[in-house]
Amino acid sequence: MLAARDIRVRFGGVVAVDKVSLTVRDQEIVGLIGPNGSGKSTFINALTGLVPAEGSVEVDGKPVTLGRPGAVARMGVLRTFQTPQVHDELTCLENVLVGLPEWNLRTLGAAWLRRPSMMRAERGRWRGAYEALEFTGLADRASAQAGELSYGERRRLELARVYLGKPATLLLDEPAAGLNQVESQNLVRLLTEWRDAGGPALLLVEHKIDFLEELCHRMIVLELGKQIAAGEPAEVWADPRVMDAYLGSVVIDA
Amino acid sequence: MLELKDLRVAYGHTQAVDGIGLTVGPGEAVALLGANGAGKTSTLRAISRLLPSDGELTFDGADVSRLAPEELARRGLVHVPEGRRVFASLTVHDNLLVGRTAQARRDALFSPDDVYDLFPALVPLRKRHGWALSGGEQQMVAIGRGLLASPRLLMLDEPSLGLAPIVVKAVYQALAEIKQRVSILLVEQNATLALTLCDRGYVLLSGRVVLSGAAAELGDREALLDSYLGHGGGAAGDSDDGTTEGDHRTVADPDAADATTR
Amino acid sequence: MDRFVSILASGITSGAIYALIALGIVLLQNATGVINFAQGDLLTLGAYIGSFWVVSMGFGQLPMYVVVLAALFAVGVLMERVGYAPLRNRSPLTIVISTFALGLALRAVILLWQGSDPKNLPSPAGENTLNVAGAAVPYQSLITIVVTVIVGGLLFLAFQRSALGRQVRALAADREAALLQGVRVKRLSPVVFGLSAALAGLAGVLVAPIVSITPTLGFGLLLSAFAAVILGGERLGGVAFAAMLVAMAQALLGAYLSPGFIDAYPFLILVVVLALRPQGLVRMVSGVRF
Amino acid sequence: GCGAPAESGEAETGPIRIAFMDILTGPQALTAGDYSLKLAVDEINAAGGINGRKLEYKKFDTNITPEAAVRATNLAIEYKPSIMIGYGVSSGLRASVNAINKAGVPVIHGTLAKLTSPESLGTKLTFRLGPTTTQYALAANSYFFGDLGVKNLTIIHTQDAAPTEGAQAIIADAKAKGVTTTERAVPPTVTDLTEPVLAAKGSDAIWEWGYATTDALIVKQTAQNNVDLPIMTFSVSAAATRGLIPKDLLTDKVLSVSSCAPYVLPGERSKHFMDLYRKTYNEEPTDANAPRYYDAVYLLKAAVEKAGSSEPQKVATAIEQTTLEGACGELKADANHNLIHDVPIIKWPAGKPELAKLAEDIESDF
Amino acid sequence: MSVSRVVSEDRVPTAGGATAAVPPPPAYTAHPLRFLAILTVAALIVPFLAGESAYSTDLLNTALIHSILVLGFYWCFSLGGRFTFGVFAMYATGAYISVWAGNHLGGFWAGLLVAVLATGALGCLMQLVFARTALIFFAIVTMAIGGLLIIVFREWTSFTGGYEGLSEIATPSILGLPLDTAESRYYLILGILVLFLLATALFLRSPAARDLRMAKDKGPVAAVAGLRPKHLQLAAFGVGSAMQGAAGSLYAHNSGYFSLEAFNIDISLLVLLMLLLGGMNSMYGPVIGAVVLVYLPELLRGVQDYADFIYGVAVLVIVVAFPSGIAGLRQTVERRLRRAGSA
Ligand SMILES: Nc1ncnc2c1ncn2[C@@H]1O[C@H](COP(=O)(O)OP(=O)(O)OP(=O)(O)O)[C@@H](O)[C@H]1O
Ligand SMILES: Nc1ncnc2c1ncn2[C@@H]1O[C@H](COP(=O)(O)OP(=O)(O)OP(=O)(O)O)[C@@H](O)[C@H]1O
Ligand SMILES: CC(C)C[C@H](N)C(=O)O
Ligand SMILES: [Mg+2]
Ligand SMILES: [Mg+2]
Repeated sequence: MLAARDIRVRFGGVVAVDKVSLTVRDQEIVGLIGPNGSGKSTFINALTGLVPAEGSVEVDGKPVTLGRPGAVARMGVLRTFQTPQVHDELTCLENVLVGLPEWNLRTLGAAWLRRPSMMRAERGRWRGAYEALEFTGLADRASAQAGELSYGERRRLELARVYLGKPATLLLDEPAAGLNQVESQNLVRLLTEWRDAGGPALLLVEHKIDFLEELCHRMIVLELGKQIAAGEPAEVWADPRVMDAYLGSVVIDA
Repeated sequence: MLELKDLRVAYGHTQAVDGIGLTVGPGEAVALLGANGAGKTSTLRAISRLLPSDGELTFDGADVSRLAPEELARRGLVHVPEGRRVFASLTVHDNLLVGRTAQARRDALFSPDDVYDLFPALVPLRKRHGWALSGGEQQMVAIGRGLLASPRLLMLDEPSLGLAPIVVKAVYQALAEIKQRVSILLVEQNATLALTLCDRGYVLLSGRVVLSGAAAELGDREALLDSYLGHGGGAAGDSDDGTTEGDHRTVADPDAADATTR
Repeated sequence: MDRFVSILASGITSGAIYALIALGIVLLQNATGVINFAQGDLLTLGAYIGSFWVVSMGFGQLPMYVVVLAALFAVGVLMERVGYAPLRNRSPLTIVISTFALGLALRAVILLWQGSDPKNLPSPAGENTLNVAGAAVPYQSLITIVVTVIVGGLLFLAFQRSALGRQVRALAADREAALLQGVRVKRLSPVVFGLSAALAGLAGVLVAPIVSITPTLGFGLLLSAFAAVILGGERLGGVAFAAMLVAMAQALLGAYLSPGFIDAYPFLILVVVLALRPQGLVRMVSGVRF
Repeated sequence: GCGAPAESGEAETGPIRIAFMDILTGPQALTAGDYSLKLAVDEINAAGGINGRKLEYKKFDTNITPEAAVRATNLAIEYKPSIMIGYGVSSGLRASVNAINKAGVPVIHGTLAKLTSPESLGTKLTFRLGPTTTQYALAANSYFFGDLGVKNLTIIHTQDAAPTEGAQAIIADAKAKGVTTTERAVPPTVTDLTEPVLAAKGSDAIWEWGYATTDALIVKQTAQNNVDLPIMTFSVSAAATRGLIPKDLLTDKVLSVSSCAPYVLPGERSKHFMDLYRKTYNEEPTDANAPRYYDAVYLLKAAVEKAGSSEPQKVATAIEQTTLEGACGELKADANHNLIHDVPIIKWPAGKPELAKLAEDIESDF
Repeated sequence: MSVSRVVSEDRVPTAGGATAAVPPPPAYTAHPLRFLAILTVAALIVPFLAGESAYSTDLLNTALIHSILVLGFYWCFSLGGRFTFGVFAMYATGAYISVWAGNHLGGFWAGLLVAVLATGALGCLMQLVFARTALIFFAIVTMAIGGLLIIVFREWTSFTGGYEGLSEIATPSILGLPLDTAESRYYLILGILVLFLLATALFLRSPAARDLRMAKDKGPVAAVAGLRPKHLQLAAFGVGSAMQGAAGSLYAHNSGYFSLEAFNIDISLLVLLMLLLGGMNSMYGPVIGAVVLVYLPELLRGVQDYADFIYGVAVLVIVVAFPSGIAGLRQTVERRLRRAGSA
């Protein structure tokens, strides 16, 4: 369970996130939405320590130090980025392997002094990473350099990386951006199946309404850094403030 | 206005674009659709001369396949690239003004104020640096910058990416408006949305056009989906895109495919 | 009192020189994202050309400035063609290394051309001094300070306020995106290299009458200029100010602490500032957001 | 490795080889040394060589690092020279001494520090053609304290080896003579001497020991700050001939102490050298090394003639017993293998060098 | 896990460890150890071919010492992603500390060990203090630290001997056997170089190397994935600095005398040049670069006036045309040919 209370992020005079509180329980899928620039990504950055922030965060009841990248990661909270972040010169397999949270036998000392056990552990990891690639449908690109992937493929590579990390909570920043309808649908299915198989609780930042609708149990809406609405998807969509600020008075009709 | 014949782009041994032919007429809006990795971005980049390519490339009746990207832009073929590519060290306003460089000697179609009207969210951000912007804000700047170039043909690579629905709507309304004066070549994942704007469309699969035609025809969901999956257009079914293969049936479920259309 | 004024004056003069070098570095840095390690050697070249023109050829002082500026502009353009244009798509570090190599080659060329014997360049104002509060301030110092202020101001206007400046900055931020906006990189980037080199040349002919010209003259001044670049946060105004700060600190510490460590003070300033503020004194533009 | 002494036989009939060791590249490179060595070699060869054998020489770049000097020395030894002439940097010579000893080749060098005395080096093979730091200090001081009556002296020197050692010698001597001193050490790359110049305001004279560049700087900055004192420099001659000091700033208050100043010395050989150099190269010899290496070749000639052999060891012994009237004055090895004992002090009235004093019989403690 | 695969079943590696379908990461497909063995054997024979003169032995030893120095730089820069101009100062620090410890703590080996530990610690300290300093700023600050260290060494003459230098330096020995000839020291230096290369090869074939690449190029991303990028970079910089210190130590004990003049920023330039020329993406790049650039000036002695110019131009050409140096020549040429073929 991830519980964030009164998170506040300031950049000079700009208050990008203003006392936002939010809880993601195990197995739960929570949507975080809001107009552009309302502070969604900044909120995730604050949780994961990439920007300095005030407030408190607890993972499974244990407090987390803010402002330290990786602090929550070691407590089982992983994330993806709104612009996919992969290492262009590593192969896809290697990119995934980097996401493994297991520390044992991955140090300089192990490389020099404990070769046999290290190699044994490595082989096991390759398998795991390959499975993660299969999970997101990139297995046949396993030995391709990540720099060769298209935008959407990079997204899936990132997803494979966090998949291997077996997070307890996963923060996804616009996971469906750059995917077409079919691919979004696949992602929906992928995420539900994963969750049902004991996968992570999810915090979803997304602008694709149907995508959210299918997945989310609850939603929280930000505007200008402040929470303006929260609740079941149906309630939230019906909220006039959400209509005004986010959806526009008329929903896009194709 | 723009005409490609047998365009080919290769990255080493991979043929990302494998003989595409395509036209965009004056005042026409054309959609370029396809799954991840189909070659859409590669096609646009090849047109802009950012990638070396084979094939014929004519703009305004002139062969432009040897032109430098910046000269092509100055002739009015303006490309709003994938990934926004906002100038990080420039303010929002300066970003927009740089857009004017490509206007060259053409009459201005847009002023910065027009852009601020289109994206009111940018108004308070005028002085903010590009690197501080949120994803969607960057997208607005990128589109605005492209408009300020007074394009004659505007190429947009996934303009709705990361934009809130209300902004997507605004963008598409604006595009519909300028369509009369500016030709548009649009890459968009949201096919339904794209086809409301566009007159015609092409669907790519593994670097080839597998389906093309008027928007209304393409709007036929079944054909579109089939072509996405590599079953419709007669192209080899071995898409290097693994996501789709085992899932044909689920996806073809009409309800599930009822994407953003609420 | 007059001791203090004298030291102040020498500090301001060094500050002006550092500022000119630093401005050249920042100009290029803003345009290419790269710090030019050859800037010091360009300065040296400017000084040698000036000396050659005035001392060896016996031509006039005023045309000398024109000749040096023009020559250095040309060298800058050449540098762009050989050391930058072919590398535009590569990592900034690769380009930094190439500027280093260019500097090395430049120093070698200077050695081949002028040998290792020190050279001189007389001041157009001779050795005359102006009495300021009891201290004698050489006219050459005054010239240096005035020229720096004017050039710095012009540069600021051209760079921060004009379309050209905007295009240059866009080019540095994202070359490909700039191309797509019609920025003519093939014309613009040589011009910026030329301007930056010309600034170095100007610094060279201004500092040369104060000291002697040796093949390592500019390289020796480079670190102080770097200190200014880092402290000033890569903005024109900030950098000019920081250059003054570094020079004054150097002069005052040298005068009141120990002249034996005059060469250590810029190092110390750099190390201390970066240890406390890794981004420099003025926060510079950071490229990454997630 | 056995770079062994030249085997006799062939070695006694072929050309006599000189290895010329100097900084030949980089910003510290020196050129006039090579020029004047060549003058002597050509002159001797034109006159029939030494005992009918031609002289031959080859240049080896010692650069400034000890490492490079060792490498140059190793290579030079493979050339099988009868003598090595050169070495500009004390530590370079010091680093090479093992190789030199092993090969048994005598060396005539121009370094001035204690580090390169035969005792410190642990060799009998090296000869110093030029004053030591002590000799420079004592000679100049004798002019300051004796001729000018200086009671209060400011010493400005660069922080590297020889200038620091020299400054210490100056201060020690001043103390012994009851002269008060102020000392300022500055980096060799210094570009501003305002503070040291102002610090000198109360004294009777300035002793500046550095390089041509610092010499020029001190002369210019004293003038700018209206500090009108006699200034003794280490190599103003170089700064002056290169035009680093504006002509009107050169007066009889600008002084220099030199290892070898044929342009002011009265001797026959000095005049001959200057004429020959000017005629051949159409310029002034700009560094003090120049005449020294000219003399060094003639010293070799005298030694080979005395020993009747070009075998290195015999040459070394012969140099110890040779006296030569050279362009630099009289050369004669003392117990410390120092060859020079008279040090010229030069002044520059109206920009022309003039002998202010020839400090005679200055002995060094090493 | 019961999640149904998106990819058809036959591509899934079957249970029971049949990993055939899993491609190993590229690091594990190379054979660096075999190559290293060949190289070592070759190096053992070289002195016999080179002939026995003080000159050629000195060159061989210098080439090896520089290889170690450049290998240290490779660890800091190529592996750790931290560009340092302070190599010359680390080299000096290693030399001075090693001489001191050798004289006071028991001979050459004590000197080497203390030098390695001390420079390693110094490197870690630098990397710690300036961890958040951007790439090029870090380069500049290391230049400044190097300058400061040299000034300290200049002033602290009781420790360093300043410009007069140090000549009381312990002679290396192995099992009580003094290595008092340059020829015998060749094998000592070679041994240490091979040891370091082995350590590098083992590291490169380990998950730590992969993590480090991510850490240096995408630090924040690595961090939020749970890695500790700063730790890894610290380790790499420490190891690199220690190797530079070892090179300094070997230089000191091999030369028997040295002074402050031996250390200036030109060494950092030379080291950079060596790495670029050799190839900065291969652990053999440092060795190749060092060997070539120790011998090249000797070949160029005839045209030495042009040497610096040739260097400058050479670097430019390498940077422009052969970004992966001599070690990467094959890949570069292959890529060129491919591009030519497809264009
Ligand atoms: N470093 C910064 N300095 C100043 N303002 C910043 C900084 N980082 C973010 N901001 C501002 O904070 C606001 C919130 O940004 P954030 O990226 O969190 O938005 P978002 O909700 O993720 O939007 P989007 O949906 O467009 O991605 C934006 O207006 C942005 O411009
Ligand atoms: N630099 C590259 N090197 C090698 N292959 C590449 C490179 N860039 C793209 N590709 C490959 O070329 C194909 C087409 O890529 P492209 O970016 O054009 O796809 P796209 O249609 O824009 O996909 P998306 O919707 O995900 O953005 C993909 O299979 C991709 O993996
Ligand atoms: C090589 C230098 C130390 C020589 C010095 N300039 C002299 O007059 O002797
Ligand atoms: Mg966002
Ligand atoms: Mg794309």
